Amino acid sequence: MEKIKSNLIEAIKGTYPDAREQDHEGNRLDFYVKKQCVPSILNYIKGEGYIHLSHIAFVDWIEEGEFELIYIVWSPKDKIKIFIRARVDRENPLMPNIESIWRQANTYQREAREMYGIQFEGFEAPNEFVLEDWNEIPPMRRDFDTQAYAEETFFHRPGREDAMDVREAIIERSREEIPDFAKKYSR
Amino acid sequence: MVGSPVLLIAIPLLAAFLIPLIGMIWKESVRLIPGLVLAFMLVSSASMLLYVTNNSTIIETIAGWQAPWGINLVFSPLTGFLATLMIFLGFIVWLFSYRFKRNVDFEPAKKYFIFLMMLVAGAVGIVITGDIFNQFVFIEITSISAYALTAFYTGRNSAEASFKYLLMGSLSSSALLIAIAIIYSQLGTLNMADIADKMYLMPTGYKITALIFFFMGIGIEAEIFPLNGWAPDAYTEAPGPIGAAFAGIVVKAGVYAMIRLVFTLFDIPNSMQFLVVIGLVTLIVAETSAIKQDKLKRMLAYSSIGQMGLVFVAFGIGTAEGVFAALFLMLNHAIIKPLLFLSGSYLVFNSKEKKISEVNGLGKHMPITSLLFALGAFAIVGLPPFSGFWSKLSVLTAAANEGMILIIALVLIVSVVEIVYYFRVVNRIYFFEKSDNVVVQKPRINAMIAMLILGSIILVIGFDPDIVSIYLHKASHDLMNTREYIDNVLSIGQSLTK
Amino acid sequence: MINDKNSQKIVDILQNWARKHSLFVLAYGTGCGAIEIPPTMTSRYDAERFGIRGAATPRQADVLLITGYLTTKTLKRVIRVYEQMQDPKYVIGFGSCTINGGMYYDSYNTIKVLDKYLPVDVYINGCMPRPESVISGIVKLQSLIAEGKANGAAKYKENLDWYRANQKKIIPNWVMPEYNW
Amino acid sequence: MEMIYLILVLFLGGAVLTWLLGKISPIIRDILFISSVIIPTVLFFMNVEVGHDVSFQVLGYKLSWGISYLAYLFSYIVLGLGSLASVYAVAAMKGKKNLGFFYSNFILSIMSMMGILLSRDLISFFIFWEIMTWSSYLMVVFRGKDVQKVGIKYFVFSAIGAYAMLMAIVIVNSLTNSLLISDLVSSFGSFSLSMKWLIPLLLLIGFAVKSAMMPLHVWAPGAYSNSPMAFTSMFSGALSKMGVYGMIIVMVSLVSYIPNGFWLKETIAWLGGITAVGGTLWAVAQDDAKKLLAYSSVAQLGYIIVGIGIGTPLAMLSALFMAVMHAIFKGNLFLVVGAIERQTGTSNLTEVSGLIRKMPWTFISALFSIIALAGIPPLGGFVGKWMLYESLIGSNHYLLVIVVFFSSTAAFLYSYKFLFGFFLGQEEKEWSHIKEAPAMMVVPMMILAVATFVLGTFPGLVLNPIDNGLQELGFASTQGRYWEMSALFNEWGNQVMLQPLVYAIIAVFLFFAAFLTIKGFKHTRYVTTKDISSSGEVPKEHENLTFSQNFFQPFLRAVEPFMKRRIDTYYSGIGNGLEAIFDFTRRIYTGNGQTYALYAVIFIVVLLMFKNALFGL
Amino acid sequence: MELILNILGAIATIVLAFTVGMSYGGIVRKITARVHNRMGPPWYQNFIDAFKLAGKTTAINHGIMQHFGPAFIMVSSIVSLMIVPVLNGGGWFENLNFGGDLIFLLYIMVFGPLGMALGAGQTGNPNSAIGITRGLSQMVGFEIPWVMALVALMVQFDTTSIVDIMRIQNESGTWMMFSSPFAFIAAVMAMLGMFRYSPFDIVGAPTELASGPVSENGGKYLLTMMSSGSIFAFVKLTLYVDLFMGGADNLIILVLKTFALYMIPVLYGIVSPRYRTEQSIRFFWGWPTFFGLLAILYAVFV
Repeated sequence: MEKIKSNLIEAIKGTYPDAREQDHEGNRLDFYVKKQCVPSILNYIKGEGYIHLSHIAFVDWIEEGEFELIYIVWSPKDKIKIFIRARVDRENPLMPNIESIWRQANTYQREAREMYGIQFEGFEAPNEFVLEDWNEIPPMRRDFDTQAYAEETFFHRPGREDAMDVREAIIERSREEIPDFAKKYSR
Repeated sequence: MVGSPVLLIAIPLLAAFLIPLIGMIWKESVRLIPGLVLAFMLVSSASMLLYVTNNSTIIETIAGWQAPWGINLVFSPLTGFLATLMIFLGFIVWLFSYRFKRNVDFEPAKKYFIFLMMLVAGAVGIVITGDIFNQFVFIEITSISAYALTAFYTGRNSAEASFKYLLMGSLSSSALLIAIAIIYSQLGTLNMADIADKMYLMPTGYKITALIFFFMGIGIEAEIFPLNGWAPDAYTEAPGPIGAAFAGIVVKAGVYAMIRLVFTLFDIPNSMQFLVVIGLVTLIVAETSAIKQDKLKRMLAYSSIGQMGLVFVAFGIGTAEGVFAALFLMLNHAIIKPLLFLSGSYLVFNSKEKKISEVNGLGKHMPITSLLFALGAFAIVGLPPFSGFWSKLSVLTAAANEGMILIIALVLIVSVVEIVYYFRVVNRIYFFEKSDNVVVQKPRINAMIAMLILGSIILVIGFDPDIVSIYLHKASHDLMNTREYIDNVLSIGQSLTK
Repeated sequence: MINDKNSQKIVDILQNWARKHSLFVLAYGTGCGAIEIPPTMTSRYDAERFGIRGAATPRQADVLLITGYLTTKTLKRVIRVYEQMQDPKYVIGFGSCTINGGMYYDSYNTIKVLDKYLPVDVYINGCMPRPESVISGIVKLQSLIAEGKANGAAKYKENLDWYRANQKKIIPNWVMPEYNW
Repeated sequence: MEMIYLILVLFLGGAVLTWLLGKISPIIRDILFISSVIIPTVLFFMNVEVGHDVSFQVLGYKLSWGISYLAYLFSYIVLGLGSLASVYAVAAMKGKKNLGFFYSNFILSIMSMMGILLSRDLISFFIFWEIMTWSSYLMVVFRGKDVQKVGIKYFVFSAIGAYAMLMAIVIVNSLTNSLLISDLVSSFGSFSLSMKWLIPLLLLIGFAVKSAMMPLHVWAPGAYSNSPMAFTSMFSGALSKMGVYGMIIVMVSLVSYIPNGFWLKETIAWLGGITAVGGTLWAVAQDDAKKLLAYSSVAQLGYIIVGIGIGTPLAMLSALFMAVMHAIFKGNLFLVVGAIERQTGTSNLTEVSGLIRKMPWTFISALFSIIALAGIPPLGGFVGKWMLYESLIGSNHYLLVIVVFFSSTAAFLYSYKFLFGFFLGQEEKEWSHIKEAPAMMVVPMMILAVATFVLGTFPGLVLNPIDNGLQELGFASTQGRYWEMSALFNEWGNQVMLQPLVYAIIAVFLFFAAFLTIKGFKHTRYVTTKDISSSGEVPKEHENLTFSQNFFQPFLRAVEPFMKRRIDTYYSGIGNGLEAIFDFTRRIYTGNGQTYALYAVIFIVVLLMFKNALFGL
Repeated sequence: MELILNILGAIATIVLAFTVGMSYGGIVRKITARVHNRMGPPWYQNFIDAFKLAGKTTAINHGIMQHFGPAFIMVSSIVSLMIVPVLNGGGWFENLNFGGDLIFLLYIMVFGPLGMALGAGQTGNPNSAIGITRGLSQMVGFEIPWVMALVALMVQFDTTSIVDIMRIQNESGTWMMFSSPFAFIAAVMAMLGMFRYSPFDIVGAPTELASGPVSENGGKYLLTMMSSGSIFAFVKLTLYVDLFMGGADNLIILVLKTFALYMIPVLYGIVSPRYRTEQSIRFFWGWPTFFGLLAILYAVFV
């Protein structure tokens, strides 16, 4: 397995010098790449036997002003998962379209478009995916205040006012370092 | 005496020689004179036919030499019928080709009509002559004019077709000469009636050899398989009306010569079976070849050959009914096939290739011509109530009465093939879209009249076949009755020599 | 005689009794509560002994059982299903999500209070309620029916404008046939 | 002038005049068309009597025209359906091109069918048969679609059949020296054994082609669906019955006298059964209504052939009754398809849907016809089916009854597909502009629909003339034994009393219709077909939720083994093989003069070599 | 007078059929529940359901065919009830027997499905149409062995009349299920499909098709269909009893016999999963048809 991994790293780094790999324990291997390289790398590793696109995950790095897209690809032959990580500018989130490589990418890309507002080049799909009649900013962006929105939009049954915020207490108890930005969102 | 058979040969030949002379004075006359001549001949021939139907056969001797020494002309119900038919077709062809295509100019028209006259004269001669060598001469006249007419559209293909025809024709002539020589050497006579009278004197071997050479010689003219190689090319390359003339005139003359030999001259019973077999083979080969053709006229040519095969089958049945059916077939074929050729030549008028696919969708642009073609197609495949049906029915009835069930089956199966290729064309005419590069040519009025005459005859015979059946019955009776023919011809001579 | 008030009352009592004992339930499995319905219906808890029976379509159903949180998207369908049911009809809200949003109280796309949008006859609380509580909720509904108090449908008809306004507030793109009973 | 001549001349003259004068103005053309169908029809029914023959000579053959009881029965079909279809055609074909041609062909085919029925001799029978063939052929290719394939296929099969018939005719002529049908029948017993087999077989081939019997049916689906619907109504309703007519005469008058002829009858009956099953299965698989009805026609004709093949009086009754019924309901159904195609522009069941509220009258007539087709009481189709089953059981054809029943049950599938595809299902915006067909089209359809009902209650109306025809063929009278005006009996005397049943059906229906209507009338509401319980989803205007693709897929999967082999492919294989052979014969003519000369030389050499064998004395 | 009596008798028959059919429905639910180790509803649950459906105050339809569809179904079940003799030897409930025969019965029995199909078709609900296609396909499946069994009976006794068959059984003293056993087997196997209990209930599979053909029907429409179904169940059972079990001399015997017969599809259904349409068609064209053939051969040669 290690041999396969190192071969793969070598091959990818040979073609894309600015790709950065991060080897994990077990069967996982990460690559940090430029967003332009994503289709060609995916194409390449698909040819190497990584035929299964498990998922495309999205992270909103609001502090860095970037979205991260993680293409998780799996090879049933080598039993290795490869994470291809690419970043895109948050203000103008335009990614290459990989629908031609995996058709199921369509669904993930629709999700990204709706939930994060990430656009894909030449991507055609019906507009609505999960949300109906959504007029706000994409709800999965971290600058969307869901509680405020819910309070404003929906009726609330009185009686929850006395519910205590137990977050501080939990933090106290677990003695865990919580970063500032996370305090607002994690419970 | 209502007229003289000799005029039927002499006048067209004379006209053929006079046309260029008079043409120098008045150019239009090269077109008019043949028409007048043919009209006169038609009237004369028809009146003679009426006469012989009701009275006795007209036999005319040439230059006072009586049969069996001299040449004599026999205008019997059979020969008269065929002669009248040929002259009628000659007239129709003339009417149609009055200013057809290249006939507009003086020089081509002159040649065209000279050879047409000679063709008619030769064909009529073949039919009404009573002398076997004379018949040979007329066959040569017909053939030569046919070669010339085949090559009328000067060009590589026409010349090639004409040459093929010439090649086969020369084979035919030599075979005929050999056959005539054998007969003359054995019997010392050239008069048909006399030959028939004395045939029993001839040794069997000579007889059969002579017959075989006759088959070869006349078979080429009569388009029997496998001697008909010239026919498709000649039909295709000759002008449309000439194709009609071939189908209606030349071939009929050949068939006549053949059956006269088989029925009257020779007394070989197996020759009937031979006719049936050769006719069937011709029919099957020709009709099956026709189905895959892509040129219209070529297809019609094969169909024409096939019909001749059917005629031979009908003659080969050997009964009066069979002969009646065969004559009926010849009549219908002589009406319908010219109609198909004439209308077909307008359907593919402006095309170079004369492809079947070029008739697509013409039904809308030239309705009457297309309708006539369709009528011809319906009639020739034998759909009632058109004339072709009655002749096919007669053939089948005659065959059935002789118990030839297999032959009936074969003929009918072949008819299905015939239906397929004719209907494919008719469908193309009516139900396909016309391609833009096909230029439509409206028929001239004279051509239209010619075609309408033929079309109306088809309908008339179709609805009331009895108006022709009397002549056909007389003619078949005439052919079957060899003794009467011999007596008729020879009795005059005998009575005078006494 | 037939039309007088007392005989009508008798008919009402009879009909209510029949309605009570023959509840065709359309379980609209919106959330995690859907998994509680099979045990309710099958051998262990056997809701059929109360005459409760699953209905496959709203046309045949008497009771609409909303089993869990409702996203705005689902709410639109639920309203549609409710309006397709034939009178008399009842709604059971199932689980705390329908009551006050439950754990989704701050979600951007689930409604928190069902009875603002549909006339709920009986709420069953719990997260999730077990089959016992489901059955007890249904029995409560039965007793309401027998008393003639389960008149959510009538309320809905009376206050249609109010309900519509609430519904349209969160479903801006309102394309539905008219509800004109 | 003899009335028979006058009728035929009127038809023929009408055909010619309609074509020629039709060029002047459409109104004249339409009037001429309708009158030249209706006037001879009226004259026929008023003046022509059974048993009055006229005869004349053509070409030495004695031809004779007149009408028999059996033919009179079929003339009801031809002229009745013909008049209705012609009225329909005027409205349906309005604005189409080449109408003069269409109309005159229409008249010609009616004329030819009447001619067939009037012929008392084989030659005029054949002549009219061929006129019928080519006039219907011209109708098949009228729209210019699939001409070379469908049209030629139709004509080739017809020609094969017709020529088989012609062969039989000339053989009969040679044997009996007469072409009268009566002479054939009377002298058939004296024929030799081989002729006794050959002649009926050849005739049957001819008739089997027209009545689309397996394996000669392959032309039918294409031809039926390709001609204009106004004519297909005649084509399937009346024209195919000419095959049935001929087949009845042959089976009863000839085949019965063949020693061991029952084998032929059994074979015909089984072929009919197989035809019924095959036609039904293929009809189920069709998506185009015309094709569906075409295959269904094949199947229905299969039942009729079964009846004819069995040949007992009850079976003949059923065959003839079904022939009449088939003319009525299938004629009507084709008219319905024509109306729908005219209004919507398509006849594809997967495209059109929900026309019931747009074209209610068309729907009602289609409903009646479909119920009759499926053989469900109380409409007329049931009577024929019932008699068929009873005759099959009564004559010990137990397996055949299963085969027929299977086909008849499977017919429900395509019946429903037809109704559902056009009229039921979602009402689409695409078809919201559709209007009911004009009255001239609806009235003939409704008349036919009412006829199915009347004949279902009082089958005696048709069974009476059938009985006359059967007596003419030599059967004993069946009235009172197998049927009364409104009752049916089988061989064992069991009965179906139609009248009380029909009244009971109507009474129950009315009662519950009233119950459903009155109960909660105020609270019963009509909702559109978009308002359906599809998981709470509201279908959008343009969304078509109608289920019409692969409609009977599970069923077709179950019967797949039966449908793997198609006779059609065998025929086209034969056709292609023949064309290849023909291509070979074409190559004999090489176009090379030397080859031809060589042929000539070979010819003479061979003849000379074998001269003694050939011509030896 | 006689007519009025007849009509009254007919109404009595209908009421009887309705009662018995409904009770059977309830009892089947009870039995199913007991097999599932449940209490189950009371046996009269179906009457409550019917009464409740009658009490539904609103109803919708999608057009005239859906409105009259239940009436068509009722026609089918009531007219076939009129034809099937309820008891031996005439007397009670004579109705229309015998104005029709077995073949008429076969055909009038499909009148209902057709009306159902039309009504369901007009709703525009794709589930209904799918259910209908499945139902019709399955009908083609089970009609074959069923007709074979009937043909065997008709052949064996030279009659198509149910009354005659009953009379013959009474005269000979043996039931048809013993004297022509193969026909009985084929008929019973066909009956499995006829009652549409599982494994042949794909037609209205609730979770898959949302109850299929009836998915748009509620209130009075569902009531009519349900009553019709109950009557029809009674008709079928009575027919089987008449044909194979010698009929019944009085109502109690009738109820016993029909109930015993009814248990066959019910019990088979309770323990069976569901067939797909083509599987069920193949099932019916397998062993049942084989037994049907045997029955015909038996009838012809024995």
